[in-house]
Amino acid sequence: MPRYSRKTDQRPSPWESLVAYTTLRALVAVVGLAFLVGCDRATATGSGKVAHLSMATAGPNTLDPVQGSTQYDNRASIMVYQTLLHYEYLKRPVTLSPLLLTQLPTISEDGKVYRFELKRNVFFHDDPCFPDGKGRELVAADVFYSLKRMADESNLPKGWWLLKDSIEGFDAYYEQQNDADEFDYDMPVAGMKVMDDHHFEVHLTEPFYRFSYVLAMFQTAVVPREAVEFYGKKFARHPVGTGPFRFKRWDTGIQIVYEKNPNYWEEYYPEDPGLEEDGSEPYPGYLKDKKLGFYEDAGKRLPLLDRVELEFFVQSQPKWLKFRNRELDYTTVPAENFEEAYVKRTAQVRQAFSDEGIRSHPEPLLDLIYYGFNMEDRDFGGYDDTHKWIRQAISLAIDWDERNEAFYNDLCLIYDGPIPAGLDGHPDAHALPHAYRGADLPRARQLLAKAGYPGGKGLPKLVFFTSRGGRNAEMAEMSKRHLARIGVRVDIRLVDFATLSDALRNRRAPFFALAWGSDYPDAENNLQLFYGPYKSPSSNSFNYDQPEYNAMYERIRVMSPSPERTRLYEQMRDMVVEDAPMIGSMGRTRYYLIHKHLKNFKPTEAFFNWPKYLNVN
Amino acid sequence: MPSVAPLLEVKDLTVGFRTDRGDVTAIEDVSFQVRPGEILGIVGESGCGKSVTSRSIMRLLPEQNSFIDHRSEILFNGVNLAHTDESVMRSIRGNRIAMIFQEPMTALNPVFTIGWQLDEALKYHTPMNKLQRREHAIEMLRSVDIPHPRQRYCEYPHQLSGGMRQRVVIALALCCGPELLLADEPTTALDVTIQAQILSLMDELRKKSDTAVVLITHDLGVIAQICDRVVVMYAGQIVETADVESLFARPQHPYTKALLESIPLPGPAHHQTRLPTIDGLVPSLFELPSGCRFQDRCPYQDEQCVREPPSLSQESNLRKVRCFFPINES
Amino acid sequence: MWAYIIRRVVYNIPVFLAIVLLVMVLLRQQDPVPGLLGKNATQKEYDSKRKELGLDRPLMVQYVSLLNQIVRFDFKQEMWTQPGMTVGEQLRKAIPPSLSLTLPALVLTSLVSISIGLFSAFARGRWLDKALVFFAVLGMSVSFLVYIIFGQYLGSYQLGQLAGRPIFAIHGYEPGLEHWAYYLLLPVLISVVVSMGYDTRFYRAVMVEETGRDYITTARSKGASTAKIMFVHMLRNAMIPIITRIMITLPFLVTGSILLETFFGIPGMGNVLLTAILNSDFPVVEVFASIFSGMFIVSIIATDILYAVFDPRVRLQ
Amino acid sequence: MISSLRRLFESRAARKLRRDNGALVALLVICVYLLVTIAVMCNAISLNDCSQVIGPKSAAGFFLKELPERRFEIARTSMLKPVARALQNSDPTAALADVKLGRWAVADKRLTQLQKIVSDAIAIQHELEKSENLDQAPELEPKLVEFERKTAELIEPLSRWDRLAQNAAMLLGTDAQGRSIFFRALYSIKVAIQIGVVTAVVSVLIGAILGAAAGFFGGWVDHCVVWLYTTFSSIPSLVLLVVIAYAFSASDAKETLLPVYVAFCATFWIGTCRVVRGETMKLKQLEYVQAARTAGFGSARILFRHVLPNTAHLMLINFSLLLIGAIKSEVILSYLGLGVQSQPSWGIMIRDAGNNGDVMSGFFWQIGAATFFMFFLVLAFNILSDALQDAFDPKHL
Amino acid sequence: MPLVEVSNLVKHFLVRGGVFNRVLRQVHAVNGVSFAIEKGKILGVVGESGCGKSTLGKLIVRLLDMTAGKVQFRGQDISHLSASELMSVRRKMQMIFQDPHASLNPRMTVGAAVREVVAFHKIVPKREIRDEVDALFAKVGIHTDSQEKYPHEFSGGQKQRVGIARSLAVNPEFIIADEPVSALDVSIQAQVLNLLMDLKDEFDLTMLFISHDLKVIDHFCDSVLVMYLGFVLEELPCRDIQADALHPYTKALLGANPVADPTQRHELTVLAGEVPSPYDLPRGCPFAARCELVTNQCRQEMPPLVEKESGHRVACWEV
Repeated sequence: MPRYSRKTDQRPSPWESLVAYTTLRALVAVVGLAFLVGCDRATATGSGKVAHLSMATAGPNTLDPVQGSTQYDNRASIMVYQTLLHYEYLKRPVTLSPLLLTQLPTISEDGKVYRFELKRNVFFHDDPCFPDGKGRELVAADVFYSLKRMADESNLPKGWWLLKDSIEGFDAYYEQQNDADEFDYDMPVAGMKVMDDHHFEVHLTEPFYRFSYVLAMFQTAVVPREAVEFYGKKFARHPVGTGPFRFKRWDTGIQIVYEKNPNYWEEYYPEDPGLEEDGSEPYPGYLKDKKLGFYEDAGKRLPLLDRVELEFFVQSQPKWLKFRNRELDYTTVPAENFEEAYVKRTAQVRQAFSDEGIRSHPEPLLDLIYYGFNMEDRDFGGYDDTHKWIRQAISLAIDWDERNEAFYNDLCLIYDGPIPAGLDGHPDAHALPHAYRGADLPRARQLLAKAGYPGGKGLPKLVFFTSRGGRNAEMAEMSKRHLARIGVRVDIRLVDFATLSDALRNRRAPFFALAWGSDYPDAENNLQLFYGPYKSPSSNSFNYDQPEYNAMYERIRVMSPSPERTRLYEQMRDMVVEDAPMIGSMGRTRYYLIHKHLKNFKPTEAFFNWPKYLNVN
Repeated sequence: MPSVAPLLEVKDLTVGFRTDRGDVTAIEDVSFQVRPGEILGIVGESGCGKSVTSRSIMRLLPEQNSFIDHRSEILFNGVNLAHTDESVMRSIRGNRIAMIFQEPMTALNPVFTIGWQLDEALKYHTPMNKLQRREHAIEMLRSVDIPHPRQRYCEYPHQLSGGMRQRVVIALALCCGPELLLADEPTTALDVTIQAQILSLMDELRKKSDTAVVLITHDLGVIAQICDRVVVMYAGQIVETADVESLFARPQHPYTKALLESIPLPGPAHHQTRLPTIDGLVPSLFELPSGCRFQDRCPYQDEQCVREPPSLSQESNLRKVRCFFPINES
Repeated sequence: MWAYIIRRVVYNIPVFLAIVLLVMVLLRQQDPVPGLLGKNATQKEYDSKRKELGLDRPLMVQYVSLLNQIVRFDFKQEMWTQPGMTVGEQLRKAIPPSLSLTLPALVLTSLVSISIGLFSAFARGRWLDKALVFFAVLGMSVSFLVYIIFGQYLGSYQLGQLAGRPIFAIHGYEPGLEHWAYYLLLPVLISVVVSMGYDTRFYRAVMVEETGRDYITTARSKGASTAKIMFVHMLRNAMIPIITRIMITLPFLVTGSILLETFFGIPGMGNVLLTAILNSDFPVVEVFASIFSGMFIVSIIATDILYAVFDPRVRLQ
Repeated sequence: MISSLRRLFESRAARKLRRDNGALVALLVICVYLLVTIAVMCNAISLNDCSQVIGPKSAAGFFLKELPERRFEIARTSMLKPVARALQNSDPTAALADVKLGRWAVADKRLTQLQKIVSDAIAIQHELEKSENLDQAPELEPKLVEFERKTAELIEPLSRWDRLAQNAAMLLGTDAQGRSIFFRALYSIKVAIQIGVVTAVVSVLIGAILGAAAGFFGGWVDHCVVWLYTTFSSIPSLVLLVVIAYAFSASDAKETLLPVYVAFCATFWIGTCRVVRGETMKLKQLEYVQAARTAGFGSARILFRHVLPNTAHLMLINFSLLLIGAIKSEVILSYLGLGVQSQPSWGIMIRDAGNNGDVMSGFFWQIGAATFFMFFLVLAFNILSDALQDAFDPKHL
Repeated sequence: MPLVEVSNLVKHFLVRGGVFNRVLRQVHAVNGVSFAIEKGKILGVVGESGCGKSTLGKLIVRLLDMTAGKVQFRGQDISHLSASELMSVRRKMQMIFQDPHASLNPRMTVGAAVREVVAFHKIVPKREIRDEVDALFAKVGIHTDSQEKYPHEFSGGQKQRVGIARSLAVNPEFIIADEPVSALDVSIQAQVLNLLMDLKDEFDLTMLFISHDLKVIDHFCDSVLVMYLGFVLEELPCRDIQADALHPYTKALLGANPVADPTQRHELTVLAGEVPSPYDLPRGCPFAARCELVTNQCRQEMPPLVEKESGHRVACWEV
């Protein structure tokens, strides 16, 4: 066998080179490219005035006003739609003013007939649902059409309760049409009268004062019938309204983008009212507003922005980080980040933040955070003394101050009864003399002993329903600890919101944690929570049913603000405090941090159509 | 034997392993020579260190847990392979020294064709171009009696039978024309009929190309069939070395003798008779006795055997035995 | 081969049916309607909603109708929590972000961990190997969550502060290649870091298995260099388990990384799915589960086919 | 089984394991964790200890010095305010008895004395409160110290034992509610080990029995088992976990760990089943199984005496891998709110830390404690399972 | 009456595939094997790997189910006995396996392994089990003290002894030894062969001895069955195989076997070609393709197994 001359150099095989070199090259390329692109991105932003707003949710459920119920639905749809009335932007306390109307509705003497005049030259957005794609003018029929949609069950309306029992013939219409094969919108309703395209009347069954507030609620926003019929079910994701912004796109789970409506009717930024003749402020906080430059854009045509990006956040950390990176124009301060931005004790924004030009704005909410009992529960419900004492004892054991401190940086307002600060009937004093505000353990123990359960012995476990999410679990644990101090044992049921609703609806939850945000700035909205006929599955989750209370509620419902009404409010409040179907209460103050470049932002959660007033540099 | 210069000279090869029970010496002071064209048989029972010997020559033992004693020498054409560079080893492996393994079923890479695997070896060691390599590889396949070599060239190992695969392994070993072939139990896994094929093939190749062969086996029949000289190993040591005729005719070490006797012999005379056996067990490498390693099993065991280890006698260059009392019968 | 594929598909039909049923039964342990209706719903509304969603029908009827939809690829069912949006639209929207997160992550993880695994296996027993294995184990011992929380804090926030401008997005997503790195590179890197430990160990084990094979000794005795043995002989053989692992992971690309997506606000499948489960949006979960299991079955069959491609010993029958 | 374990202990694998220093350290660490678990089970740290407020909120660990603003806050809110409030109660004596902070209690003084201290302290407090930010007012330091001293007078000095216990509880700081991070992290060990052990044992047993049956009997049994595990593995495990946990959230069992167990076992048995099935198919071919069959043994006997014990090493390795899996998955599930309820666990601690923005505000104690406690346990098991794999690998020297 | 009589034993393994898992093809492992073993005799079976010799052994003890044919044990047809009926037969038929390492349960001490069998079959009363097992261990030459050791603590030869002890524990009459010494070193092989020889006499055993090594068969057995591709090609008594063998394949096997004596070196017989695939058997003699004496008839027709003289049967047209 021949031998061959030996070879020393070794060339790599194709396979080898393929693996060894491509791997490396690909890796370098991927990472390199990524960094390159990543660095370029920061400069690539669109032109025009853009506001970056945020919401702490994965997104609204719907943009159809009648289907909406949450604050998020409200905020997202009110960009596009408009209501007949709205609240004056800068004025406090909030005051109703006409939006789509030329003036506030004129109300007849008996308070039952409302007359309206619509603004002219208000056009719907240009949209393919209209002939030629040009938005048509808003007419009176649209208003009634929109109200009737709230009665149509096939729309899954969330706000029927707002109109129930109030407009003449509307309840009968509701029954009749929902039982019929098809919902007939053309069928007239006795209480809804169209005079001409711009004039109409509503006849109420009783002089409900809250009716005006309802007309400022987003559920009653005016929608064009063409769009509803054109888009069908898709209408919930294709809003067409009269608002200052048009819906551009919805990236599910990320953001909704709105752009300026070029055909927006002539609406102007509020004029500077100037000081009163006596040198006093026209409204509290006027001088501050002035100082913050809120009147610099006075008289300018709205909206001031070209685009609004409403971004969604489920986790609070990214939202906060984005604000810090100036990728969001403002943020509400998560309780957990409060100390980072504020000196906790004084609630003053820290130097580093104010140096950046970040402005802080505390905004008290019409907020009611409470624990509730099911008054029909065998062990903890009932109106007899024993059960009342048990509830009062439990109420006395709960230490709201500690909760406030641990979870809310001591920034909440603790008050007695269901009426939040800023509304008639809110107790002025630190505590009502007869309140059962915790923590007063000696008294709690006494009451418990009086009820026959000294030291909690023999008392069944209190099953406590609270929804998962946020820091509810921790709060529940804290309350459990509080109650353990007087010997009341607690069984925490940490459930998702659906299960909680279900438990409340079926009156299965003996004890629960809930919160109520006022739909409109009137304590009537809070007091209806205890009205007997509204028992579960309606809003009265307590199933509180006291004839005396019910009678008073029926009275205040049709009263306009007056000292007499306030007195009644107070009586009702005190009844609730004494019977203790509810343990409470706490009202939050929302802290806003606002970047310097965001102009005209006066945070509020009473209404949400303020993005049209915003401006950026 | 003509006194040609040895091709391979192993001197005092001592190899150890690091194990979880501590270091252990697998082979100790193994010395032998191989001349060109010669077949040296290394015989012994399992665990005696014969495979370690061949793998040390090729330096194929895992470096992390084995070590070659620094005094050991493996002189191949004068180069000491025991402590040479890995790069030098690479140019020698497969080129001047080639190896055949026991398991033809697993020794070939299953995902490459026969041709690719032959080609690879040629590519490393010869300056031939692609076409030449292919032709040469096919020629090699033919020379190991593989039918339809052109077709086989493109096939994968699993498409071949065991005997055929072993022939491919041999072709792989021989394709660069090595001077020394290490065959580590090349026929153990094969049936007798295939063993016969492989043995005659090796014999033929040796005659044709004057390649020296170190044949490792436990089968004395195979040794008797083709070897020139024999090294008998026991428990990591060489106990006897001799040319094949004299070893079989006059074994001097008691172990060699017993080993030879324990093979069943053909013919009616031996039918169903009791076989002579070696009692006891091979000592564990971890618990080697202090004296002669065979002492426990040896019928001739003496005090001296227990006391001191016997060294390999130097009766002649061709005949060595590690025993105080070598058997001397004719 | 076609016979083989068809047989495998036929065999997997019961698997598919079981998955759909399993998901259905599990989901129906909870009544989603109260959650969907909100606080002031009446019993009447409740009943009509149940009826509308078809939840009043017997389970088997619901099952058959669901299967019917799946078989007909009819994903025009409306989502329960997002009126006006069909399940199909939701899925179509969610797939691209998921893929653009998980595909690069998979590629990068595989490349990095295969290389490390290869080197580690080859340096087996030496300090380099020990260090690599130790780091892999170390990395695996920290919770995914901690990686995400700190990854986001350090990677997008602190790094952005340091650089004076955002390098990685904290949250959110925009389609398009030019935005990819900004939004997705950080999650991808976190995902690589998290899964690298597992993969490296797996690939190392595969490679170690291969280093012990006889053909490696043969290759060495042929005079092949270490690099040759690693990259040519071993890698090619190790391709089989590597491919299996990668193929099996492929369908999971669509699920994406649920936690990463929710944390970084990437509207991918994982995000959608998790939200759907938590909000009792049954159609989304059911359709998703069936699509996913279908893909899983396909990928298993595809793995077998690739097997045959990479391993000449394997013949499909 | 006992002999099988003994065999395991005396095996080559165990010998290899005993020589593996890393594995030994890992075992030691695991033993420490187990001891803690036992201690917790013996009520050394009760659920009560974990839910009790033991100190000021969000206190830093290792007794690190806080900033003045925080010190002021602590002095004011943790004792002064509650005492002041109690003194205003209609029954001040009873109310004062309720004022407790961990082991601290109100000093045994006359009401008037206390009243005096309180009003003195409040006077200093008012002076201090004039400063906008105490952190930037070093000149007020002496006042602050005085304030702290004054408020400390309200407190009964602790006995030596109580001080020790208090210090231990405060070792890693407190969470936003003032609960001991150290105790919670320790208690979480029990929860983690409990979840880990229960799910790993159950999953390994289910997996091994099904796998062995499938591998051994083949045919329809095999088809069914393979079908079952293909089904379960075709759903991404996290999704399955979430769906199962979701399904349970409607039931009354959610208070217990049962939902977690079920969710984990449903996904975890698959891996064991797969490897045991493969191994059984291999073992079935082995001659000793055939020998058992020629000896006339029944299938059950062969399966349980001859086949299953020989997969013990696989079960052991799987056990330790599943344990890790369970501990890590628990964290994720708890983070999503679907895992452990009503007792502390590392997942809950990380969730709380995340929700509290601890990371953002640079308060790493809670997340750090959970991470580190978990890290060492998981690391130990990781190293151990690595060592086990090596030890049982016949090819490994 | 022969103790064991096998007639026309056939085993086909089925290879399934396709959409409906049809039988795609069959592996013809054993094709019509017939033989009989008289009590007290040792029948060897020799052949190359894959010739079906191990399958044959497993078919006889019913470890595998036969496709066709009959196995009679003491005149009783055991081919279709149910599992419970098989029990009593199993006691009388035992098997010794090739791989001493794999044939013992690594998780059981060797003593336990043997005791388990004794206890299971209730060979002796419970009290006497230990003595019985001690005696067995003594017989196979394993120190009684070693009973509590695990298999890995023994060498291959010892393990094989334990295996033998376990088979003997049920007092069998018939033993199938499937390559019992192939995995052992030469010196150990001799020990085990001697042991088997002793035990055979002591227990009056009948044996089927399977091996690929003609040397061992020749030495140990009374007669031998030469198998090729599942067929028996020749059965001959083991007095002097070298001289007696008639079939060309048997001769080839003998010729390929190197002799352990360098003075008797001969040119080894090298068979050309390969064993045909067991998937599709050739029509004629299975050895035809490699046979030097092949004729057309060989290729067309399988030669019958013809008795040439008492106990010597050959299947070849040319003999």
